Amino acid sequence: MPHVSRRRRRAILNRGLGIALGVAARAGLGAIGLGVRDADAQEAPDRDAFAARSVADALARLRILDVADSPDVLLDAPDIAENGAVVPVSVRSRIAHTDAIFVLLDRNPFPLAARVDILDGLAPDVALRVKMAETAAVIAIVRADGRYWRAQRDVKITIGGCGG
Amino acid sequence: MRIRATLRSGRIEVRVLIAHPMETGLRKDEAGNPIPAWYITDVTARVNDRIVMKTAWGTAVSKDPLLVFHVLGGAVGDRVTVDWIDNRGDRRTDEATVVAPASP
Amino acid sequence: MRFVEPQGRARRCRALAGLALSCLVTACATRNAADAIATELAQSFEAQSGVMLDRLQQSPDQALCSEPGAAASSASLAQRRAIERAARDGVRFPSGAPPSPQAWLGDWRRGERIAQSGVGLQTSDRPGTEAGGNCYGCHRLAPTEIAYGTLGPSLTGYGLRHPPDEAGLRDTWIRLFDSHAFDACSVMPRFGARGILSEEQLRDLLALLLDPQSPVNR
Amino acid sequence: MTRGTAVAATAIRIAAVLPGLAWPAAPAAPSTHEAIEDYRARIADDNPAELAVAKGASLWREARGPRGASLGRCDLGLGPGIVAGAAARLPRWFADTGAVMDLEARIVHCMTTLQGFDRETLIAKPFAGAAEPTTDIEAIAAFVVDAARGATIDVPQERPEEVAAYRRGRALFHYRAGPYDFSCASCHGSAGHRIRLQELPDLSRPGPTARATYATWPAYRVSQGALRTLEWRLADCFRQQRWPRLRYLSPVAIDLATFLGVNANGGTMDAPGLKR
Repeated sequence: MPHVSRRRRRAILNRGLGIALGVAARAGLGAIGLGVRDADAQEAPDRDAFAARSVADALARLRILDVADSPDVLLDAPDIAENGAVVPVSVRSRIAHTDAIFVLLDRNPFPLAARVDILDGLAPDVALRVKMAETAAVIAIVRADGRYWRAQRDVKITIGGCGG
Repeated sequence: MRIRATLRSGRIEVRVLIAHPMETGLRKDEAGNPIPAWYITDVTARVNDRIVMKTAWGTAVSKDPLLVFHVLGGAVGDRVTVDWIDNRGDRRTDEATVVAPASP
Repeated sequence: MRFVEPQGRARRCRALAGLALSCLVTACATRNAADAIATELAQSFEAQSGVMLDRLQQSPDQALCSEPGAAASSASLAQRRAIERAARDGVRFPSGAPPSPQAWLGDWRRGERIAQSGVGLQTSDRPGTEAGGNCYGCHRLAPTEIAYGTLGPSLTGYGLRHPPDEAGLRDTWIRLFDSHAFDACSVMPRFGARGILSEEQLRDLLALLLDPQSPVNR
Repeated sequence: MTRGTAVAATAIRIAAVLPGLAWPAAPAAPSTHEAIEDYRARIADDNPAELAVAKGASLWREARGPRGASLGRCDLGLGPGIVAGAAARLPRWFADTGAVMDLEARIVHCMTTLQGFDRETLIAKPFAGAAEPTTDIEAIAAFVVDAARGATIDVPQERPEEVAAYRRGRALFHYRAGPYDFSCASCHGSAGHRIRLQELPDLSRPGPTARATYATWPAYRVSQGALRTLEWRLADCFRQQRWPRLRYLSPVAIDLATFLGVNANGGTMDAPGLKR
């Protein structure tokens, strides 16, 4: 890793930390937090889907009744994860008017991992890391013009180290 | 939080690392007592005060979460603000300035 | 249990006492170093969850095999052969019936679970936790399990190479019960001799290795 | 992570299966080894250890403890206040304590002597438990090694005490004991083996694996979701060796750290690392 980039990154890091110490508010309703609270209220019905215990139930709670596989939903995840605690997943949509991306994990205790709202000015191209309890399918669903499109792929979770 | 915001090919790549336990509520501690669920439920990102991304999370997001997203347009010097709230009501806000990619 | 006082080196030192002075000095320096290590260990570890400090006392074979290179040196050959003989003599075979697949083989499904499990006898385990064998840590077994180690040889197809006749049953049992019967300084735990696994668990592992229906042999 | 390549690879894979219904089996699976290497490459960026480094940096600078002092005057071996590169030259003998100390021992020393923290309280719980945030010692250790990234490992063997620590460390490394007859060397005494899917570095002698291993601790452990220090790594190996609990900053910990550090001399520090 080039040293220049490291130093620059650290500068950003430190700046971020300073601000964090200044404005972090525990359970406060600071001005900056208001947006989140508003968003919560608007999207409350979706919150319920995170408590679903199966993919089918999560889709029902999200009112996703009809979903078709699409090659324009580009889901990337490793074939094998050395540890299920961190499975990198990225989702990109080539479908016009994509306005939401859902990430679900089959056979997880709570399969719905994330919903990302693709607002104006945001590329439908996100990545995050998820936990997987066992070998299973990662499912990406994209919403565009009120219709749902899917991609999925299997990720094998391995047991590691001394196992104890 | 560690926020890296880099202008690449006409869009801002934002990489956010958050220190958070993201407890599922299904684990037990060393003494065998259940560890209560404790996880981030919502993350919002702004560029110069305009909301560009909202995401809602469940317990399946990894501990110390990473989130990567891309904002169309933007310029070096833009301010990217990220805030999160968790199921306990804790919240936190950090910000970073958009930079040009480091020379290779 | 075969815990013996950590006096192996001291005894060797005394045995050498009649030799040349330089040799005596070297031997006793070794003993002093060993004593210093024993003192340091006692200062550095503490009992937890039923794991007591007596585990740090070495048996003679542990002391011998702690010398780098001892596992293959000609100087230690006689001692290693003696350890191997003693290990063979100490093997307890399954009680009751003479060796036959019906009498000796347990359940390979349970054997697979034992081979997958790496818990037991650690400070992080509740005392009394049934230990696993953690066979996959070091060996390839069922070909469907991709997360296998390579410290030991692959055992995939073991039962095809070692039919479960009397000799195959006995030989495999000895390896599981006390690996030192074949190699005094083997890195494989002595699952039977040290009471890590029960006779029933060892029979289940025997089945995992030898049962024609076991995934190891299919 | 080379995201562009990864996304392109996916696009190719998807294009290849396009005519099939739903999701047919992936094209010829790469070998397990390649797949694991691919996984490690995908998580190599954005090491959560950076969060611990940031926390450690502020802990280093803040006035804290009963004396309300920062660690700005802490002497890690290169002189008071010099952090850059210091971790690459530890463990070493210190005149002020008359002892060989590793990184963690020295951090605790500075927290007690400069800031007035109680040593027993500090070392009673050096490592974060499940669902707990990084401890102060862990975060400061992460900060100090980060400041040595790129430095050449040069653990001294000048004083007789340092040579003696290395020799005892070597004997301890090969010391077999416990119900499983394990020593450190049982797993780390030869090259080219794995436990499950994890390569076992040969730490018994100087060499590339000894250098690469020492160079990357402390590290963020994915399986633990935590920043872990070298002393944690040693203690956790002994747990799995079925030995009793290794005391923090104990002589065995310091001597083994010295043995591992000297065997790594000539390597390049690249910590905090990221490990399974």
